[in-house]
Amino acid sequence: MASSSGSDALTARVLVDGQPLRQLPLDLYIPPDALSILLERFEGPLDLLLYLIRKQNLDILAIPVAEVTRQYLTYLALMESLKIELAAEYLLMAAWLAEIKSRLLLPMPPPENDEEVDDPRAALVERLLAYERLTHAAHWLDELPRAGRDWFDLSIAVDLPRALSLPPQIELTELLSALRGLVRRGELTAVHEIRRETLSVRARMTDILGLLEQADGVFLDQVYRPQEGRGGVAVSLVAVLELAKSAAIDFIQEQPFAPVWITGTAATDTVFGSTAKENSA
Amino acid sequence: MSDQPSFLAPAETTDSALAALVEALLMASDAPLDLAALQRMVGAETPETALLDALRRLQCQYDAHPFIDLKMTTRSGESTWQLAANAQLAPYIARSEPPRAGRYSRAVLETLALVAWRQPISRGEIEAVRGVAVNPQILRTLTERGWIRVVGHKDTPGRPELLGTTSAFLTDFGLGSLEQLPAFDAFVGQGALDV
Amino acid sequence: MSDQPSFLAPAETTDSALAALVEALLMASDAPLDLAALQRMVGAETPETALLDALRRLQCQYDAHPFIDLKMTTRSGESTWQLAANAQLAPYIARSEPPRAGRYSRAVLETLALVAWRQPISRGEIEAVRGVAVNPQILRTLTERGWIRVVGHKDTPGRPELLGTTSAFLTDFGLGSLEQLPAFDAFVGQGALDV
Repeated sequence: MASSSGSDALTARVLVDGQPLRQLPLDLYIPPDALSILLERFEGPLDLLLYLIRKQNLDILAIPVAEVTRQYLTYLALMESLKIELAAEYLLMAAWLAEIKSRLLLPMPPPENDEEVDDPRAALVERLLAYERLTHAAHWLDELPRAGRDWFDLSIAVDLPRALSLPPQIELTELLSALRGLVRRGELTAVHEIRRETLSVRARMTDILGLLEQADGVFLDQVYRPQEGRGGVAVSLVAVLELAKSAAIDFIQEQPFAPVWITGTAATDTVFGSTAKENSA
Repeated sequence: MSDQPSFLAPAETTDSALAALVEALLMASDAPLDLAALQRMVGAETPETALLDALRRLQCQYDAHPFIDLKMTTRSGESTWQLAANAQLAPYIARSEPPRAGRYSRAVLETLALVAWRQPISRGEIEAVRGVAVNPQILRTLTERGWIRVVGHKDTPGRPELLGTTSAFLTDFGLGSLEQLPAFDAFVGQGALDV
Repeated sequence: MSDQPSFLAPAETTDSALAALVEALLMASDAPLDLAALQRMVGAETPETALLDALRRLQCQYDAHPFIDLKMTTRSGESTWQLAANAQLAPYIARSEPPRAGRYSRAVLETLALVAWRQPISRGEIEAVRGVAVNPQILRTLTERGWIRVVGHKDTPGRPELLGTTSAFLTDFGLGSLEQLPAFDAFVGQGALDV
């Protein structure tokens, strides 16, 4: 594992109020040269904790929580004395360590039945191991020969007619985000009536208009799909009423109780005209 | 000649290595390079004359290449060099897999989303929700893409067109039917939009 | 030999012309090409064996080039070819203007690794493993580099974005597919921890 962190070139160069810090706390278990790593390199509390454990060759699976907690708090105190703004994550970790430590100090209740006694350190170990795997994975990735660092894309200028470019592709999720954006802006301007409809009514409205596109008109009962049962009939009926309300269809009934004939309100040739145009495009 | 190989060979090697370096740099660069840029990369100890020799060498090499030219462009007294495909390559390039054009604008995405979830919808209704006029180009784009179509007309003044999605829309988005569009529940309660 | 020049010469010419054509197509293309793509451009009448011969010819030619390699990568069982400058060019490229990004911070690499191994992954999940908030700049860097992208949304409140890697990620790291990444769990115990 070649080091990318350059730990060989560590020199503690820490300034406090513009003055080099010469006197480090004497009881600090951590070598002072680690201080500069601390300041620049740690990626967060897990990283720091892992460092503390690895520095002492401690078995991560059997963390001596009391010792680690002590060192961790020392580090935090040092960071504080150096006026480094402590991120909430570090304090959270300190609290967690303290909690584990206190739970370990409490007498264990005798295990009931054959229940496994759950070690308060288990969750911490799990997170530390997951993070350690990640550091290895990241390192492995960084060692791969990479475009732009270890090899370079070559190209020649191509100022020639290529095949016509294909239109962009969209994912459904992009459409959803677009709707979300609309909603967000809608909240700001909030001028629209709020109303929610099930999509199936909307889908059915389009289906019905599609039927009318293929014929001059259809009988109302052709719109229903018996296999959909009562719910389907209701959806179709609501769709028909919605279309009528928005003046997109007309009803014709020759005489009372005769079948109801539905027609599109647009001259059919207009509709077909636009369809033909669409197809030729 | 046999008594001079040690003089000729290294010079030969160096020259061709420099030409190879210049070649690789030209190809690795996205834009044409001028002498100053080449010199910065190759190293200041390499004189411009050596670079010009290398370029001349490459010139000869690519003169013999049926599809790639070394192009020199002089702009306001400054020459730049670039390796470029020539017209002989055009018929082959034309058969390449067509590249995808960039992305659709937010306006296009929003319009398509409204047509999909709120169909049949008129242009006026789209404008009411989006708060801006619908650019006819947007509808043309979506129609030409085969995703939306006129499904009817409203019987109100102007007989506005009602827009809906096509079966190609369903196919392209991997949907079996319109009912498979994801539910919109996430937006209920946030209200303010009729979707 | 002198009675056969008309047979030898054209064959020779055709072979080297085909190699030059393949060379130009590889250079003109933005991405590695497989045999099918080459054949589509060169023409179906050219058998795959001839293309493979041409590639072998190019291989020899570029084996002698100090800065450029013909790289073959196997992608989901399919071989792809690409002309690329090798690490010998790196010190020269490093002096180019504007400088190219070569190194990335541990934060960037760890985030990329999580997206690569654990995709689709949300920002919250990245933060949970790394133990720190994700700096938006990191995601921007990786997105602009073309290595990660939003692949969907999680169906939880706020509909957080789910991130995944792109095909450019595979190409740039010389991976044929995501399956070539070692198992994530295999990483424990690989040498001392490097901090």
